[in-house]
Amino acid sequence: MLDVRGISVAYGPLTAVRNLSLSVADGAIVSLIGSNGAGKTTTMKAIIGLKPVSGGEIYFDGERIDGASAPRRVGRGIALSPEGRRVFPQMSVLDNLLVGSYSQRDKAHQRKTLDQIYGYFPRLVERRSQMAGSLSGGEQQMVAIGRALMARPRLLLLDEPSLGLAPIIVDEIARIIVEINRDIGMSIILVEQNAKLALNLCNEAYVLETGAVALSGKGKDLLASDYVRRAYLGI
Amino acid sequence: MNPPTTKPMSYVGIAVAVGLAVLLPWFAPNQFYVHLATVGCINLMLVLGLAIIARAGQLSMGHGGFALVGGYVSALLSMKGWPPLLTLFIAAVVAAVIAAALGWIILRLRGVYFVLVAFAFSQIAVLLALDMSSITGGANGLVGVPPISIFGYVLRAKPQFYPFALVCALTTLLLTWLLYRSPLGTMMAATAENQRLTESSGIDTHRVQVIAFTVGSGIAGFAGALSTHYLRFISPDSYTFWESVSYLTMLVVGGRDGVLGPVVGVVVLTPLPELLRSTEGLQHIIYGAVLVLCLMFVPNGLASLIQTWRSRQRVATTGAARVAEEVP
Amino acid sequence: MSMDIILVQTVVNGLMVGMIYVLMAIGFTMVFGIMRIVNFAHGEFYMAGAFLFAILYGSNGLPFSISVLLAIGATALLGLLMERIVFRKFRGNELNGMIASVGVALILQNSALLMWGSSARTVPPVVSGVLSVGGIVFPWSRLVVIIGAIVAVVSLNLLIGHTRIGRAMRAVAQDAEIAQVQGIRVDVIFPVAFVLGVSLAGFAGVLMAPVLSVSPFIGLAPTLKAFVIVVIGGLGSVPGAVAGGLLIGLIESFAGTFVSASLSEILQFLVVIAVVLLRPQGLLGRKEREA
Amino acid sequence: MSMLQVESLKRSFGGLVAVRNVSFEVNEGDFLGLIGPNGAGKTTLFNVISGVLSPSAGTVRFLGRDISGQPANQTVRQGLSRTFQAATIYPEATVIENVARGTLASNVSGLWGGFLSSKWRVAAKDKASGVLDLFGLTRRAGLKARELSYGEQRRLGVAIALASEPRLLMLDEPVAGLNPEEAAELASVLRRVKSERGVTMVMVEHHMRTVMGLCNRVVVLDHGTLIAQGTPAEVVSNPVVIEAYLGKEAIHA
Amino acid sequence: EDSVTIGVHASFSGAGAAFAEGMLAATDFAAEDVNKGGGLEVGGKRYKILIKQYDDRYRAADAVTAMDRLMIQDGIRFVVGPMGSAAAVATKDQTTSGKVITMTLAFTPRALGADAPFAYRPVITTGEFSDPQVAWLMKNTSAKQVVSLLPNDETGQQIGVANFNSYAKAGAKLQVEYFERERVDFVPILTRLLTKADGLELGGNSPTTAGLILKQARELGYRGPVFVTGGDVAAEMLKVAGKDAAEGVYVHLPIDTGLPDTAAYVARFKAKYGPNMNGFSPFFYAGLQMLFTAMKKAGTVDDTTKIATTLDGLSDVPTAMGNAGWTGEQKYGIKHQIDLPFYVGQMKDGVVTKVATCDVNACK
Ligand SMILES: Nc1ncnc2c1ncn2[C@@H]1O[C@H](COP(=O)(O)OP(=O)(O)OP(=O)(O)O)[C@@H](O)[C@H]1O
Ligand SMILES: Nc1ncnc2c1ncn2[C@@H]1O[C@H](COP(=O)(O)OP(=O)(O)OP(=O)(O)O)[C@@H](O)[C@H]1O
Ligand SMILES: [Mg+2]
Ligand SMILES: [Mg+2]
Repeated sequence: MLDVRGISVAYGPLTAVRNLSLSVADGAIVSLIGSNGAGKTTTMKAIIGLKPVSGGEIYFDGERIDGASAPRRVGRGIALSPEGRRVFPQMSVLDNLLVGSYSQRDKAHQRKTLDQIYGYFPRLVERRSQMAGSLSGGEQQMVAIGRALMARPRLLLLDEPSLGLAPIIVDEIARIIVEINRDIGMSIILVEQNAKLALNLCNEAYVLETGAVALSGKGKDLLASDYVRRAYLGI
Repeated sequence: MNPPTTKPMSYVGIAVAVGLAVLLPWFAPNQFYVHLATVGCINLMLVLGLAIIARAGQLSMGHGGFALVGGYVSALLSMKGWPPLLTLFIAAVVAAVIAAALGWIILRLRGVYFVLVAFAFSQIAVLLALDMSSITGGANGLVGVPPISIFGYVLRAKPQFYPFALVCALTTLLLTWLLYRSPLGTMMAATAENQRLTESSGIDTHRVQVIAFTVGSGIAGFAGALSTHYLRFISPDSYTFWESVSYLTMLVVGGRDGVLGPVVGVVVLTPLPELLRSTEGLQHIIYGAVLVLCLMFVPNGLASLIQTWRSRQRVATTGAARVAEEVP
Repeated sequence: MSMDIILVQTVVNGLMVGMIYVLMAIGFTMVFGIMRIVNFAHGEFYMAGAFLFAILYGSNGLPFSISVLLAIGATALLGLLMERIVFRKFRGNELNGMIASVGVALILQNSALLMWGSSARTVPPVVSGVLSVGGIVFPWSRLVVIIGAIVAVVSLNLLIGHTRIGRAMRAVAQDAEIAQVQGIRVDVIFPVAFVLGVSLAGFAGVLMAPVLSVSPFIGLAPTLKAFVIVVIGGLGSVPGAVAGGLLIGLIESFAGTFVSASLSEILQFLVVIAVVLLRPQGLLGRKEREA
Repeated sequence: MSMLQVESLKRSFGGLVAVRNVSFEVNEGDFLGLIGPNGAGKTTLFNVISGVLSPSAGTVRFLGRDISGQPANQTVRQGLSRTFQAATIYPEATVIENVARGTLASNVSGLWGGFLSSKWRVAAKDKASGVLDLFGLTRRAGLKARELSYGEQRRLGVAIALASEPRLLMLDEPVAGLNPEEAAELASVLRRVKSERGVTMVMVEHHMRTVMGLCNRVVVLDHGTLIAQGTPAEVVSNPVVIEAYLGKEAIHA
Repeated sequence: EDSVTIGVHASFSGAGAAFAEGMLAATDFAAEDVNKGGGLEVGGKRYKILIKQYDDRYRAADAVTAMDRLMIQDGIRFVVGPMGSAAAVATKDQTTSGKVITMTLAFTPRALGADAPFAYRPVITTGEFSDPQVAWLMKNTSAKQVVSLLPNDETGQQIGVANFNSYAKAGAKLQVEYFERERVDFVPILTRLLTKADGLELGGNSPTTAGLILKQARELGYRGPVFVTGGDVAAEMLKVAGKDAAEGVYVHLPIDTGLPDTAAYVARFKAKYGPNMNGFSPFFYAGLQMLFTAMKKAGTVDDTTKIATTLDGLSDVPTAMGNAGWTGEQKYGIKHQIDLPFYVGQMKDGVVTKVATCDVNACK
């Protein structure tokens, strides 16, 4: 479904991602792990189109998309729940979610997805009309994920969804990720610091180090690898 | 912090610039240039005052109001017989005290709200000057403001006044530079960039901003008074909303980061209307276009061009080092 | 006139003037709210609308509705041009955008001066006469302005608060990058918002032209009023602009009637300072969460 | 000796009570963990203690002094610093400059101190490079802070707070966004800071491994109310805490 | 070829631009006349008249800069302007010490004086026309309690004081109310003022403003007499307020278009600059005619002292508006105020009829 071929991304003189390739099969969960500054977020931004690539190609459904604008890629079925939440602080929770369905004009569909999201995150129901900026960190994370889901994407990019969430919610999110993937067959790229969680959830995983893929394989295999255990699981 | 890196080259540059400014009366083709230079000195003080306020993260659209207050205070006192040399400083103090009082109340406001209140203050100052005609002469203003005299030497004509204005401007420039280098200057910059974090580093950001506002407005008061004694006239129209905007314009076009920006802004924009005068009718359109183009293509101010040019080499070397470092 | 008639008259008049201000302020607040540009050229679009209407309707005698549409259309086009050439470069850069808008104001005002001359023009009244209810006088010409303003305010509020494009505008206003990832075409939203905002100013100009006079210099005063109103009403808030506009209108009316005209202006500014101090987020603005 | 005493503290926003009648103490040398579900009021509690928000009711005492409602900057100068949940840095300044700014309050006396000398600058840089070293950011010292990755920005936030030489440091989710290895690394830095510099710490953290490894005492909030406190071991086996916060899988990676 | 340059120093941008345009047009016509005739013949040489304009943006500091440039940079010795009172006062020292002959529009009494031997005023101000007109009006109407609305700027304040005194002399009471310059809605003020007034004075307002006030006053039901003792408002006011509202209003007429030369000037202006002629324009034309006469008589275009002395001595110079001379010795201590007749008119059925002819002493 998604095929990233040898992309490089630079911030001015600094190359954050170099010659990186990865692919996501239909209905798969792919995890990206790596230390701070490894280039995970940058990769996500390159896929969604917030950051232009300086080399390489990106294919989605067999079509080349690295020249398309972000809104166009969203229209094709990619959505991002960004790192650091980035909710619209002065809009209500409901409006945040509705903005998420901007490219999804069908009202009935919209309602259905909304109910689904309220089902995943009951907390958001009671906060519906509160300004998103005054929510607690965890609540904002729920809004950010919900907002991405509202676009009913076929490929969901989750950048550190467990960041700042209570363990009980992290479990919840993990469950929801699996559920979404199973119910709708949505493909997911998951960037996580919580490597154990990420590797447990995914089919395929990539380990990024200083902007390049250092290791890749089945999640379960990596979980068992000595190197990963030492470097990313702290064991 | 970022201490302005002063290399021998810069010292030479500064010395040449100051030397040219000092010698201007001798090589200027006529006194019109001396007049323009004097106006430039006064503008520079006003813009530096504004730059100090901006350094702490606030924008004063009422800067003209403080110049107006300073101008009237100095004019009225000196017309009562006080020596102008003294009333200049009283004007600065009065403007500063008003700014401190106002600042204490309004600086809790952020951004545009602060801008609005400062703007409202300057409007009130103009309206009061208009309405209290028994004191201020109303809309007609005050005529016959005495000239400045230093130990009996009267600064009546342009060549006499210019050196004094230049000394005032250079002193302000030096003090501003010192301020920017000091811890207080660093606190101002920090406050501007992230007030909450600065507050959490133990710095009373409210006070830092009040001080910046007070000092900047005091300078405006002084400059307003200086200009009044130069023109020997002041009226409510002397410092309106448009003056406040034009100082801001000089600051933004010149650049906000150091003391160089205000200098460049003043040097470019003070004579610009004169250069355009021959285009009768089109001059304001061209002026507006120059403004827009400057902001479009040199958004950080013209001074940033000079800085970029100066540090190009430095950036190139560190840039290379950075890339090298990234390679695993 | 008896005291209570004067009182009613004062209130009514304050509301009339207030609505006139509201009309200016909502366009201004929209442009600020979405593009983060304090547009000091806003009044020049008001001037352009008024002038175009004066020329089309007043001088060339075109039918009223056609003149209105053409004048607003042309103002919108001018707005689009300015957005494409100038303002798009200054999105989100509050300070530079503000100064650039001063440059644009200079350009527009002096172009009008070159094209149309400096003297004031008048437009024949579209409607005349007064509606008099129990001794209270409502000039019809102003009622038209009020009705126009109300229509504009209500429809804009609906647009921003409850439509897809309105939500998109708000999203872009708060975080343009993230709005893009919602599929919103930011490069379309900005000009749409800008053109909408200045068209409102043009509309205000059209409405006011028959009531007042038209010259190249009529833009600044309403811009400053709009600025004041928008800030006391809460930036980016349309209901706030309405409240602020009515408040200023009432103060102006009451101070003018019972105190004196010159004091009225001072009083307005004092009230502004008081409002801003007591409710720094503006009358109807909302506070952001700290930390 | 008790360093921080929180007594019947309450804070509400409109109708919503975010912190309700909370009392606890922090002793000198403590490493106190503050946990609780999202929206429990932990950050609000931090804000009230550090002076960013004023309490609706109740008092906060620090080193015996009543500091409730006192402006944040004063509290910091008395020795209580905090970090923010979102990365809070000076994005346009260099990394070293960021940390140097953190030293200002403790480095110069008053606002006008050091006006004419430049000794303070050298001292500030020295101190800042020491702190950067501790946090493994020396390599990044010359970069603009906005060029750092998110995790590095988080670390930088802690470094800035530490630069003000606090006696009590309050950390809001310091390891969020770090991978387990880095979290462990930061934990060891914090441990060292605590032992070498004698800094008492309070930490909000959802990363239970870090909490278990660092804290000697844990306080649990839920819906603004204190529902449990004790040693980490006691707290994680408390059924109320498991129910409200940890979930069935009691210890997380 | 030899030439003399006339500087036009006025506010070409901002709300005063209409005045500036009128001044420029007058200079343009005066120069055109001379140049068409082969130039100004002075001392056996022929001089072409050139024009250079300077914008003071209605700001005193800019006025000083522009005047400096005009005098020092461009070496000009003859100026039409400065326009505003602030500009005139602020540049007084400069022009006096530079011996530059100025023809100002400023209404302030301080624009003229023995300390400014080179400053002339070719327009008639409130100081001249207020007394005789008000005396005549009070004699011919029954108004006793008159209210006046004026903009709160230098012109407004000036006129307010002058009018107040004139009405007092004529035995009536004038209440002056100042409003901020940008105001366009006068209903609140009028509501308060008109309850106890039996006369409304609008002199000193721009034509449009006077029209707006008149319209709003009539809308409020005011039917009493209305006086406009200044400016050239008749045509514009009629347009803004409408025929009905304007009926019976007394207006000041600076010029009498019944005079053939005056009518010719108006027609000439219309042909080149459009229909909206500023009423002061022909006065500057007259002032320049006098200046050129003085140059010829003095036989120099350089010695401004000599030209000024000659100019002072001129009387009964034929101009477009009748024979002109200088007056103002009593009021200003110097005879530098132009002396020309002016008129009172009344609106009747949408046209203005001349009802009195005045000079500085009385109206008939
Ligand atoms: N806006 C920017 N400007 C300059 N450099 C940047 C910018 N954003 C990121 N970088 C650099 O790019 C590299 C990769 O950053 P990125 O944010 O992709 O890392 P990450 O793997 O997501 O890290 P983290 O886990 O901390 O979020 C880092 O070295 C960072 O310093
Ligand atoms: N300024 C505010 N206005 C309105 N409600 C607020 C405000 N600040 C916080 N709240 C509410 O108070 C509650 C507590 O928020 P707080 O940020 O303290 O939670 P937290 O415990 O830090 O959560 P997290 O672990 O997710 O960061 C939340 O429900 C939040 O929505
Ligand atoms: Mg990241
Ligand atoms: Mg929190």
